[in-house]
Amino acid sequence: MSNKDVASLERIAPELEPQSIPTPERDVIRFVQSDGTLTELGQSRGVDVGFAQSLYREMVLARRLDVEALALQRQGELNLWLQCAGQEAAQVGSIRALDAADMVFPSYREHAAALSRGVTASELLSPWRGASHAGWDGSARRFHLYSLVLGTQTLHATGFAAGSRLAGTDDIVLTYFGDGAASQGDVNEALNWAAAMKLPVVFFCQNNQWAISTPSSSQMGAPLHQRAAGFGMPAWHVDGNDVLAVHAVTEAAALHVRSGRGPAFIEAQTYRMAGHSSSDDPGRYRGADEVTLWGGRDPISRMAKLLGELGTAEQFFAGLRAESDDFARDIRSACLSIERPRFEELFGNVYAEPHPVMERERAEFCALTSMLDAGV
Amino acid sequence: MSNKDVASLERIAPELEPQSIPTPERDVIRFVQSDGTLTELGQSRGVDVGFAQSLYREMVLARRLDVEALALQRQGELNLWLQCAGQEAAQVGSIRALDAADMVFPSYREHAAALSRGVTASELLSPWRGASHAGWDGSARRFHLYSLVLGTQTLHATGFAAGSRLAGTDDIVLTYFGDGAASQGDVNEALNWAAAMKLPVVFFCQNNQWAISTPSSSQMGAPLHQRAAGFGMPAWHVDGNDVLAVHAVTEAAALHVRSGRGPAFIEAQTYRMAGHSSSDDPGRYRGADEVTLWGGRDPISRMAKLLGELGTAEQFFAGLRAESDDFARDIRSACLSIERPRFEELFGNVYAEPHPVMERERAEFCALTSMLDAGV
Amino acid sequence: METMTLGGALNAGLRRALEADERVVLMGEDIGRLGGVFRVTDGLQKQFGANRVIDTPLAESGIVGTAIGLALRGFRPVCEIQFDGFVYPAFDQIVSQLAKLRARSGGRLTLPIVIRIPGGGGIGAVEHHSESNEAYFAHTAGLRVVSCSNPNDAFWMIQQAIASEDPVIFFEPKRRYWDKGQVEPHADLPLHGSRMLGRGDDALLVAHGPSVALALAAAAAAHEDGYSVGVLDLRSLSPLDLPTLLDAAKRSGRVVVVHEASTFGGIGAEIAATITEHCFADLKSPVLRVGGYNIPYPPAGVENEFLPDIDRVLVAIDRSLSFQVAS
Amino acid sequence: METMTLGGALNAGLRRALEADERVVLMGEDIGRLGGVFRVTDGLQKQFGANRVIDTPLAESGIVGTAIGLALRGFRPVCEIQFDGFVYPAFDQIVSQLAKLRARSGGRLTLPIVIRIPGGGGIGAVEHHSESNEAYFAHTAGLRVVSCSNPNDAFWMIQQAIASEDPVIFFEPKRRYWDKGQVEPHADLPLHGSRMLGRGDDALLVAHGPSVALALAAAAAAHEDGYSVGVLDLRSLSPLDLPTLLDAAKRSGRVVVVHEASTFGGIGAEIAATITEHCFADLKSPVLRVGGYNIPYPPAGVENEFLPDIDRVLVAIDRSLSFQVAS
Ligand SMILES: Cc1ncc(C[n+]2csc(CCOP(=O)(O)OP(=O)(O)O)c2C)c(N)n1
Ligand SMILES: Cc1ncc(C[n+]2csc(CCOP(=O)(O)OP(=O)(O)O)c2C)c(N)n1
Ligand SMILES: [Mg+2]
Ligand SMILES: [Mg+2]
Repeated sequence: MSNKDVASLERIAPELEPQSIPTPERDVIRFVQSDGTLTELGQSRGVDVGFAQSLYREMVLARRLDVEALALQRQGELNLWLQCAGQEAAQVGSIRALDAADMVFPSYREHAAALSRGVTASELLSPWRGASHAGWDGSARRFHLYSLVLGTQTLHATGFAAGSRLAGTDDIVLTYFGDGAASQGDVNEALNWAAAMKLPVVFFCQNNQWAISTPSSSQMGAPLHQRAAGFGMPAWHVDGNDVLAVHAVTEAAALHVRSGRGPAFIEAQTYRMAGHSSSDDPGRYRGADEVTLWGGRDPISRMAKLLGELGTAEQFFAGLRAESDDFARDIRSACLSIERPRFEELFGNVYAEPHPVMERERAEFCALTSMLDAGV
Repeated sequence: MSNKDVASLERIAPELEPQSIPTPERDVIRFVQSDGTLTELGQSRGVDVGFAQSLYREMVLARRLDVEALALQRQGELNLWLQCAGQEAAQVGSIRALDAADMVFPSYREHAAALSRGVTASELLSPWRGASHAGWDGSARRFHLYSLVLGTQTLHATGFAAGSRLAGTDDIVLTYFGDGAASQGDVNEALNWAAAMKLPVVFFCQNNQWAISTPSSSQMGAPLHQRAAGFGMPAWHVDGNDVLAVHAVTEAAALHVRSGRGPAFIEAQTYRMAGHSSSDDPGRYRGADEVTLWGGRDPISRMAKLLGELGTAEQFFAGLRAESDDFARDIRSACLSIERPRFEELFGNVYAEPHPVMERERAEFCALTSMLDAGV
Repeated sequence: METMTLGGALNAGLRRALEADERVVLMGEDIGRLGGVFRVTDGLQKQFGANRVIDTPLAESGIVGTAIGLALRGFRPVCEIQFDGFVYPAFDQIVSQLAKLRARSGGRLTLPIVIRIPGGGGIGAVEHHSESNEAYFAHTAGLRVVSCSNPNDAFWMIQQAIASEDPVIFFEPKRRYWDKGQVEPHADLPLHGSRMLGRGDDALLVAHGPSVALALAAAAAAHEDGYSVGVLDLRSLSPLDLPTLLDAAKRSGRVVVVHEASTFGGIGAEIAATITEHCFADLKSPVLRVGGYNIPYPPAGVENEFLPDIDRVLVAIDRSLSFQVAS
Repeated sequence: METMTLGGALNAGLRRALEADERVVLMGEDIGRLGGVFRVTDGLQKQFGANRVIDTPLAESGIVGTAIGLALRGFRPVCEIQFDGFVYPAFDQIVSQLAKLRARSGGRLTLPIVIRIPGGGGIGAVEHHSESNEAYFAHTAGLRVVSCSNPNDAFWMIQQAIASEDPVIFFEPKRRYWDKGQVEPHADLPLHGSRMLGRGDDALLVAHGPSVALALAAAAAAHEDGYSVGVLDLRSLSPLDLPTLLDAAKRSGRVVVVHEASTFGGIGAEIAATITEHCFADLKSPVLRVGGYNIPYPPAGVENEFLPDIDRVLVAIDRSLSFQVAS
């Protein structure tokens, strides 16, 4: 008996229909359309042009970083690069909605967010040049190290938020993760934990449609914003390529979270315009049509159009181009001057307190090095 | 600034309210009330008395097993016992809704379900007497071993269901787990995996209100049936102490699942009437009131009343009492005749193919034993 | 000086740590209202409140992962894993996150987290409740791993572990929770020091946690046969206290390592390899290992056949003493 | 006889296994359409369909957990873990479920599952992509652990692993994926046999996977200095091929174990302890170990300082050869 036959044989009695069923995906919140025109909602909210320009500026610089870093990788100056092109609005819009004291736990593709938090190009490129595992001081930047083991950072964020609550401060935590990472046990444990304990965490998922070669559609059985609500937190579904909408939605979520009502979730629809990494060949698994389609939804050009429409002077754009070119030069020279660590120093970075194995091995390493250097 | 102040300062703009929000818990589906009277829904469905009697019988026998096993533990004949008293309706009602060919992946408290699948008392008590890790042949009984590492079995169930689909058969899989286990990453990975792949699994959660000393209310931020729907599967919320409702709901879920429409979820509200295990002292964490309240909702006495009301002869009850007494005697003698395995046999149970370490160590063990026996 | 059970000493040590530093928080499943399934945290939630003795959701990865977040926020979390066999769901958070975060951050971050694990068998438990998994953690750079064997060490070592700025995996010998002993007014060893018991002119037994009592019993039996057998209570499994270990090994020249974990790839292998590397010339016989057999922990009814016992230890001492190079 | 890269040999071996037995299914992240990040499964989904070469959700515990379910339903799953550092989220399913299920079932259940892990460093990767975690699995009773070092072994061992009725953890030396070599028409060793390369009259190097090529280079260099140094390619880490290993150790009397993992508690400790226990009288010097230092894997820019290299191996051979009992 095939499945079809079974289905046609019997129906669930109407009074026994399931009480809780998957609801359809909600429309995204959008202020600015792909062509740069405002939606009705966008019109009703109005645009603070100066502020919009500052968001636009950060997106443009982040895109430039991405372009330069890829070039550096192609020239052999970086071992690897993970591009964030296409996701600038999701990142800049969200991180700019936080207070400076709020802590951020990123995944590994949050370069635009990192720049916004003051992480320098040199710090950002350092791991990809093989010079460190994390180039920046996470506490000072209020921007934790990148986490490559997918989803693990969402639990760290949850614990950090628990600490803030215990300490009685009103800072909140935002954590970034991808559509693929959402399948990991850790992310779901974090959602449940934060909801059960009503902790001040904003879970920000950049659904960029792909986890390497796996499309979001085969990664999950329901839209992520719906899953989050099922764990007991409100969820927003936003056009992740609309920096103004992302900013507004993140502000709303942060407000909810800061007011002690527990965590919140944002699913931002965006697109990984490049391959997964500089080693990836996306042509193997996705079509040009899709890439073109999303190219038309680019977060940066849409803002350029809107800003032009709203009367931004060409001078502003020209100034930004110049700044961006300077930035490109800085990136390149910053990259080339990143220094490899001295290996013997690493022994001192493992433990905070003295450790005999570290001391012994450092001594052995140094002795060996001098011996070999001496040509013995 | 305290959280309260923040809350009163600003409100989220109405147009930016979250689009997906936790919905309130749905009322449970119930046919039979605690006092044995039928609900409206129960009346409209009608009762097949013979069938109801057979469910009742299994519940009574399961309860008797629980009582006898606890006594055996108290007498030192079992090392430990985990009581299922109070959860008989949830288990018998659900397992009886499956086809014989459907596979079941239990947690560790599913004694009533196990009996229904033909697991014998001797097989069931064996692990608690320290004689085995699993007393029964899971494939033959279509009832897999108990899984003590919480939630792990839900992934095994999901994989088994994937296999059935690959093989093209129309059997389905049901897996039991608790309210506490639902916090584990594995359970959530299983829910997502099964939903993403539309696999024929019924996820059956016995929410018995407690995970050892942790109440369900602090385990999660939203009712479990709602979480499941958020993963993309329909969910039922049923009075787990109403065997007829549980049966009907599981039948509906099984029908959904068998028809190829993907997984389904059932949250059965029930109660762990005893401590977590024979070593637990529930008086440390829960009040007598609650226990009394749920005592009044006992699944067995409610059915006894209903059956009496529907004209079941006293003869039926007397016969069942006699059967139950016989069963008690069988349980006791079965328990006492469970044999410890011979340790040297265990070396042969680890690998399916020859393994030199096993062979060497078995030989060493046997040599040592003979040496010591010889008093050398 | 007070007499306590090992479990009671841990309880008292945790209380002292909570009193001494308000950044210390305990977290785990059922540790609050219930006081833990072994009552090690009994009464602590009542005394310090639910914010410092936290009943968590049932998720081990969550426990360790959120503890990391708490530590980054300035707290000093002490996590309880309910039983040894339930630590594996947290393995990634322990091995890839907790152990590596300081090194990954270039030495910037400090993770003062203790993970308490009631380990070992011998209590007639059901499966997954009797494992000895110290070797996994000892092989992981970035962790410190210790194991206490008696009330005095339990009391002092738990406080030292909590005071440590580094992550510490803290094994408690669950079958010794009810053993009584005296707790001294001062700690006489640092956290990572080993303790030599007896002289060991003829042979040395190396043990930790639950196996120390067994080693002492075997040493006493050997003494009756006229042999001087010393016992080294390792206390620290990573790092090893090499000076003490190698000294003792050299003096004895014959060494038997005892632990409950399966021998293949167990901590005994590291100890044997290290002793041999450093004391080759002083060894009169190869270092032997007595441990659990290389099978998954068996049903409780036959766990005594699985676990090292005095007979197996004495046979190993015998083999070591009677070892002849020519044989 | 055909020349293949190691990655290509694995691909060919997997194809043969899929052809030979329709119960074989491959599963993992990005193994289908993409063909895996290392292209080891390239073209297989196209040939065998998406039901036999399955792109899974991004969840390692889910991959191993569902593979167990598939095996219980009669399939023979071959799981790919994308990189060594991502196996830890699946640790519970591997160590507590996969390894133990047969023993737990009293020998009733059979779990013919292979878990492929591209292991080791040396490719300039970012963190978590260069780990050598074989010791965790080798210490786990119920698993078999193997490691291939060349195209021929890769081709044959993957097929033997899939044909095995037991769970096999299969390490692939990722930095050798592009190495070329000849694939013979027949397997000349069983899955758990070790391979002796050269004679080793003076010393023996024991290695596996990515370190075999290094050991061979060191042996060649030693040869130029007039020493006969043999290389034992372990191939199987659990169980060890003791007859071959002990034979070789006895012949040489001097042994150096080389692996990329940190030495403390690594598989080298087990090998050293075992050799010493069985060959004590034949050893002219203690077994030495050359491995990764006992720190988390460093940034790629300095990984060559971390990893064993020919200098460190030669220094160890030297130490072994010049060892004097009196020194
Ligand atoms: C636990 C774990 N498994 C596998 C990987 C390998 N991996 C790196 S990125 C990636 C895809 C992640 O997709 P998503 O979460 O959507 O983030 P995106 O790359 O799209 O930003 C995978 C599979 C990993 N880093 N961690
Ligand atoms: C992974 C894991 N962590 C901890 C435990 C210890 N433990 C056994 S039962 C239990 C409570 C389980 O609660 P629930 O899932 O609601 O099932 P119930 O006991 O109520 O049937 C705990 C914490 C375990 N068995 N497995
Ligand atoms: Mg993605
Ligand atoms: Mg429960």
